[in-house]
Amino acid sequence: MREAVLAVTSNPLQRIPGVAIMLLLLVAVFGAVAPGFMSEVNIANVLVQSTLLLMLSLPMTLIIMTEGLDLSMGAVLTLTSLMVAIVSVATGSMLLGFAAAVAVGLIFGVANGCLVAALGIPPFVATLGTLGMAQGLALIVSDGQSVVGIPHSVSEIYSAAPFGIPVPIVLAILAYLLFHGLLYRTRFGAYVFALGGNREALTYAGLSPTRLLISVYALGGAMAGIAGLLMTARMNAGHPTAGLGLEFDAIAAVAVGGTSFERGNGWLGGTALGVLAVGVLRNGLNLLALPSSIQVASIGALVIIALFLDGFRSRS
Amino acid sequence: MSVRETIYAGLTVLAAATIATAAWADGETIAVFTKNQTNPYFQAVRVGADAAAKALNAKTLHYIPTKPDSIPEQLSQIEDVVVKKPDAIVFTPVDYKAMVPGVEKINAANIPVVNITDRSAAGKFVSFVGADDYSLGLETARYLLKTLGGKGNIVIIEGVKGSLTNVDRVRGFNDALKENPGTKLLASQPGNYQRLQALQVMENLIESHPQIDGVLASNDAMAMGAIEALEGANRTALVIGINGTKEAVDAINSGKLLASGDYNGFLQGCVGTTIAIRSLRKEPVVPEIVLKPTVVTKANYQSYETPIESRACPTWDDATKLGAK
Amino acid sequence: MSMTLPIHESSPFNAPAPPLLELRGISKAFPGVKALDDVSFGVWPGEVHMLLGENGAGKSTLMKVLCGAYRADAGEFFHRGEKVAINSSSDAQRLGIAVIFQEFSLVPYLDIAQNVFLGREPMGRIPGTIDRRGLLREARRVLESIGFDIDPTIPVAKLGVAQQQMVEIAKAVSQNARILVMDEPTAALSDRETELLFELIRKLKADGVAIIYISHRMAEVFALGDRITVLRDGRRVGEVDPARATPDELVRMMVGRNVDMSYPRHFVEEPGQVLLEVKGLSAPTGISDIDLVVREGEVVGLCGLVGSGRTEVVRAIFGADPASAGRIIFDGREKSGGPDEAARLGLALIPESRKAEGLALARSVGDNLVVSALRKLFPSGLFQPRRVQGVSSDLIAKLRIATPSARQTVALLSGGNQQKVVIGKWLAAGAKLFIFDEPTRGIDVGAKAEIFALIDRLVADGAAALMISSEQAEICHVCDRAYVMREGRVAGELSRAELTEENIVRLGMHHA
Amino acid sequence: MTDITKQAFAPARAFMSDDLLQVFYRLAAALLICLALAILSDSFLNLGNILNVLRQASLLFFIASGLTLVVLTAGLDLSVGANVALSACLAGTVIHQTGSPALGVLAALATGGIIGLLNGLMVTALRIPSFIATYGMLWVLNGLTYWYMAGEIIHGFPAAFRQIGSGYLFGLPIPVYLLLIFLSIGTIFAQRTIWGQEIYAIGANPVAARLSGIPLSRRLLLVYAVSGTMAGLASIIFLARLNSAEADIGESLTLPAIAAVLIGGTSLFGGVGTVFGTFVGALILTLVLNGMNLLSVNASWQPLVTGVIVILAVWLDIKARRRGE
Repeated sequence: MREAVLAVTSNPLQRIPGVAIMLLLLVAVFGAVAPGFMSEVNIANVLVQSTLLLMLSLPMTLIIMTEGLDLSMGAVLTLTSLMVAIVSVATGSMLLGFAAAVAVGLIFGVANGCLVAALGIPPFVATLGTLGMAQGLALIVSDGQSVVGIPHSVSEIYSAAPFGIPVPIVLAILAYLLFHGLLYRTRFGAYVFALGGNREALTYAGLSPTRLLISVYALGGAMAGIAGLLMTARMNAGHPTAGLGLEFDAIAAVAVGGTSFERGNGWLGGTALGVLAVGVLRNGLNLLALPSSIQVASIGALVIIALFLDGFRSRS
Repeated sequence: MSVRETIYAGLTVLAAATIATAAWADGETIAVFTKNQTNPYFQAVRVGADAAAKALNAKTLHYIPTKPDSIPEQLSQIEDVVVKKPDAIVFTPVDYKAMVPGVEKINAANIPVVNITDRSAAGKFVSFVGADDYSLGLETARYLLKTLGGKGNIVIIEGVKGSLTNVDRVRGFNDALKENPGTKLLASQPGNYQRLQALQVMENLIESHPQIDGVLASNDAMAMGAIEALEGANRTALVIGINGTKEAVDAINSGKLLASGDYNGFLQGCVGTTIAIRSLRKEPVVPEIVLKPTVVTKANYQSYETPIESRACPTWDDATKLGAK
Repeated sequence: MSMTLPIHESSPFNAPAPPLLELRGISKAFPGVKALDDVSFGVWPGEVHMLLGENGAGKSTLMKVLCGAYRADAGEFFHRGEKVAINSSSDAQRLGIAVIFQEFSLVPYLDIAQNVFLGREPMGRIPGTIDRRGLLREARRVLESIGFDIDPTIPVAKLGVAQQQMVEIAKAVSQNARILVMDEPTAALSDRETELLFELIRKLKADGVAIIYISHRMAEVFALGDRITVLRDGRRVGEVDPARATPDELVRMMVGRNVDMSYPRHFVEEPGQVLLEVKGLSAPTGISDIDLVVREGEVVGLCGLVGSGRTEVVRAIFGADPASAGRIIFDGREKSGGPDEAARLGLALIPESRKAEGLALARSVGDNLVVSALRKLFPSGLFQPRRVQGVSSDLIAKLRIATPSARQTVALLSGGNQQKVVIGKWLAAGAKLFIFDEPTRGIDVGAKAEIFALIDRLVADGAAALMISSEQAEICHVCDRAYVMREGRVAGELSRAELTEENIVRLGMHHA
Repeated sequence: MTDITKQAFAPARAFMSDDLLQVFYRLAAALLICLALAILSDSFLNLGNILNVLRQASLLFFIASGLTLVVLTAGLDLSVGANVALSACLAGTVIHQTGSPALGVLAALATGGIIGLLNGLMVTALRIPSFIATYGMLWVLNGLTYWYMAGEIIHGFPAAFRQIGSGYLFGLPIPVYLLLIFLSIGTIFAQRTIWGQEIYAIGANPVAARLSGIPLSRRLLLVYAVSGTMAGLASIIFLARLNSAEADIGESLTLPAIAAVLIGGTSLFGGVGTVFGTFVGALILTLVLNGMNLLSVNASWQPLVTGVIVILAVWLDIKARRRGE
């Protein structure tokens, strides 16, 4: 580790992360040209639409900080969402459904953790494998059909708005605060930094990297379970493909948010901004009713430009 | 490329966008929801909708998930559209059950909505326009079995498991087979409406079954895939598909494909949009139009050869007569 | 071999008190190697116990055993005379043992305070949370106590090597360690920083801390050591009183044979023509207006404090970092491109960090030896493994690389042999100018002499060498001339006659 | 010390001997699967079916082979599937416009190559992690393809051209010949050229490779360009096999291709793996799907089984290497 490697550049741009620039840019432009973009309802929409992705991106940030990856999240989300539906339909109890979802999520999370930490399988491979398993199970348990007849309590809670703030937004904010506290204010958080930055340090401090790593992935699984409840509530149904591919969106959001894939250099706030940037872009383009193909391409552009800005700044 | 340049780039794109949106100024705006940007069927729906709107001097806005058939995305798009408040909506749910909350949002916003193609499981609609997948499957299968003389070995290539269209079409296929005790169903395998998957499934079935006389595919893409597989193995069998796409019509013309059930996205788009506009203009509408099943065959394919872009929507009177009921 | 000096089996001071920590008959074996074989030694409060030995002598293993990372297969530990067990790092911590490795056990993106107390953070009211205020208070106290004046909220990633080492020591102190184990702590430090470190060590001694200090550098062994234990091939060769030993004796004990310590060098009076000429070279990495010349047959030194820009200069010359201004003329040709051009022209860079920048550790000796010569060996572009076998076995013989075969993974070689592979890589490529960045870092005495003999042979055959070294002794013994860097500039050039450690220090010091 | 051992224990060295051993294990595994299928299904062991498996494996291999090189440099290319789609659609157009298959092939290779080059530039010049850069590219390409195709299908190509996909030569499908050709080219390129060696060196330690005089950026560009071009080639085979081009042709291809590479024993850490291994990986995946079709296993089990195989293969590798040390 030569000093040159560690020295930080004193470029003023450095302090404004690329993702923040992108987000401000998008908000400013859409605010100017997209009718109704700034309306209270629309802002609420953007936030509600972003909750699902945020729920996945928060744990994904921690996992990526450990120089890991979780490709199974989208599929696991799909499966847990189905669990909520199936169990709550069968038992009529939302709580049981929720419990089942979190349980399934945890099982997959722990499985990922064990494959990565205990068996030493590269995270990409391990979670690519569990992705297949979760997807297969989702198709099998649902027999390819969407599951309906969810007890009303589910969607009612979802669409409730205490103090005028929709429940999903409340949950999202809670989740963010929780993760922020967890990462920056607890021992566990410090150890997450260490998992990516220097595992030796943990061993010498008498801590087990293996156990910690497993719990990080488990956390991811649990969040997928919670997100499963949200998704089921949103669709008021369970569907065997609804969440597929979301893991890549989450990874992209984390990367756009300025978390690097090396040495535990992560930024939770950036992730939140990244999620919002994607949400705002989609929403704004919908309001402008641009051809959907433009929307598809511009999402790619957003990812590339944001990362380019970061790299560009860290080099200048 | 500096930050500033990026900003400029962004601005120009969106400036262009606003001009584009400004273009939809007068007349009613109809938001049209379809499942994906890849399937020709929905392209036909969109073209039909545009034609109808143009004829009635209204405007259409198209909303299509960026990930094909994505439920969360269509839900989000509905929420965004509700903000935009178009005059009416023509709606194809990506999933007829999971999209109900979306429909309820539209209803809550009091935007009149016409349901086309897949009948939504719930929600208030001005009208439903669609084809009867069951009878479409039944009729097309009947045509193939009649041509076979009511006997022979048959394989079914199914679409996406659990999708409304597929369930009914396959049910139609099977009932047609039941009517012809002389036939034998060798296998019923999913091709997920995908050409490549259908091709490979067919390749494998060809090997496990030395004699295949008829192939019933839930859509044209899979039918064409099956045909490629058969040709690749120098085997022949009668193949039918469903949707009546341009590709299928050409194949019927060239004798590769026996027939295709006409799902007629163009008409569904036309009539759905027409109804939406009529209801806005307080003109009488019908609560439901289920297109009569028509089978495109060597006998009648000519009328389908005109590319959808240059087809015209039927008059309202003709449209009302299209309904089976 | 014959042991020439008396071995003291007990403390030379015949201390009445039992040792603070004593190891008896410690053994540790790995598949194939007996890393530690019946090693015994003790350390008393307030003394610095030097641990000497070549790479692979078992020093690192011993450290790992001491800190509980490894479990000894056999042997006993005694703490203040009573038998104890060290099976885990927590055991070691309970006994007040703290180890500072060469690769720091610091987390780059945590701040200093959190690193110092990693795993021992003061708890907040809610279980699991960290009492931030308390943490910072404690951290400031500890940093204070070792006289390290820095803001504990700075992330470690922003610190220099020396500062990171201070954090490591703070960590040890915070565990109020009574026994501090240091592995070549001065390896990456400038002389100035080394002095500060020594002061701190003396201070700790005064507080009654026992220090086990691993080193290769004779100078500091004698400057600091109260007692010296020499290891070789996992066995304890003997214990020496520095007052009564000479460097050569120690070397003989370490290596097991007589090694010529007077770096062999056949100086030529008339150097050949100019091979490399650098004019007004500046780079964003913090060097400006560098002028230097290297002639054929010369070994030119590049010295100065760590951070004075030596490495940056050679990287810029080699094209590893872009230059912002200046000209580089090599062999009469203007050079402007990156490392690939440099290699084509006949420059060779033997970087400071072999593992990170010199070798593909996971690949074979053979693969590493030919990697720079691919174009030369296979002009057709077609690659023949057999040819590689031939070429690499020649080099292995020529450089006396100790490896079972060319197929051995480089990672499994000792530091010295890895260094030879890096040099061999450039021999195969037929380089004319060899740029060495700290060529003897982490290499044991025996190998050092071989490396220098090699350099001497190279220049004798008409090549040239530009050598960075923090060990002024090396520069003085090996180089024809030397440039001294200060704050990114060339502070001066020293001819062979002027080339003394004093002059180097004088030129290199900030207040010259 | 510690990181040496880590390095030594993680991705093992790139000796031919070791790689051959790894590949040998895999071939054995493939044969075991064959044996099992031969016992379970009587139709497995007939020539036609074997040829099917090979033909289907070849489609997967063409994409995966280029990807292998990228993974050898410790990179990843998530855009291959989208690349195939766009290349196929453009090539399809060219063939329709000009009627010349040759030009079509050129168009596909060019498109694929350019896309690969852009990926390479993002990774080298912009220093964006390949994983993210190519994911962004994936969206951009999909956007272009959707816009360009507008839900249409390009179909019906000259018989001569379609031979590439479905034709036979001396009783073997033409794709199988192409498979053999590119398998040998790929193997020679990776194992027997200095570029191949340089790629392995870059994968093992990019910094050291650069400081050893290997033109890092240029080689990476080459690797991504090759990967893109192979995707272009694959698109041609698909085009000829399916006799049509549609926007979603590549959607379901990327993850299987990556899986094939991983099952083939190429390490994501870079520097370890072989093109032949990737072929065996593709073969194993295809065998499993083929078997499930022959035994008419519920398609829902396919992703699950694939997942298990991926993990199993890589885990066994790691175990083998640990034992090797």
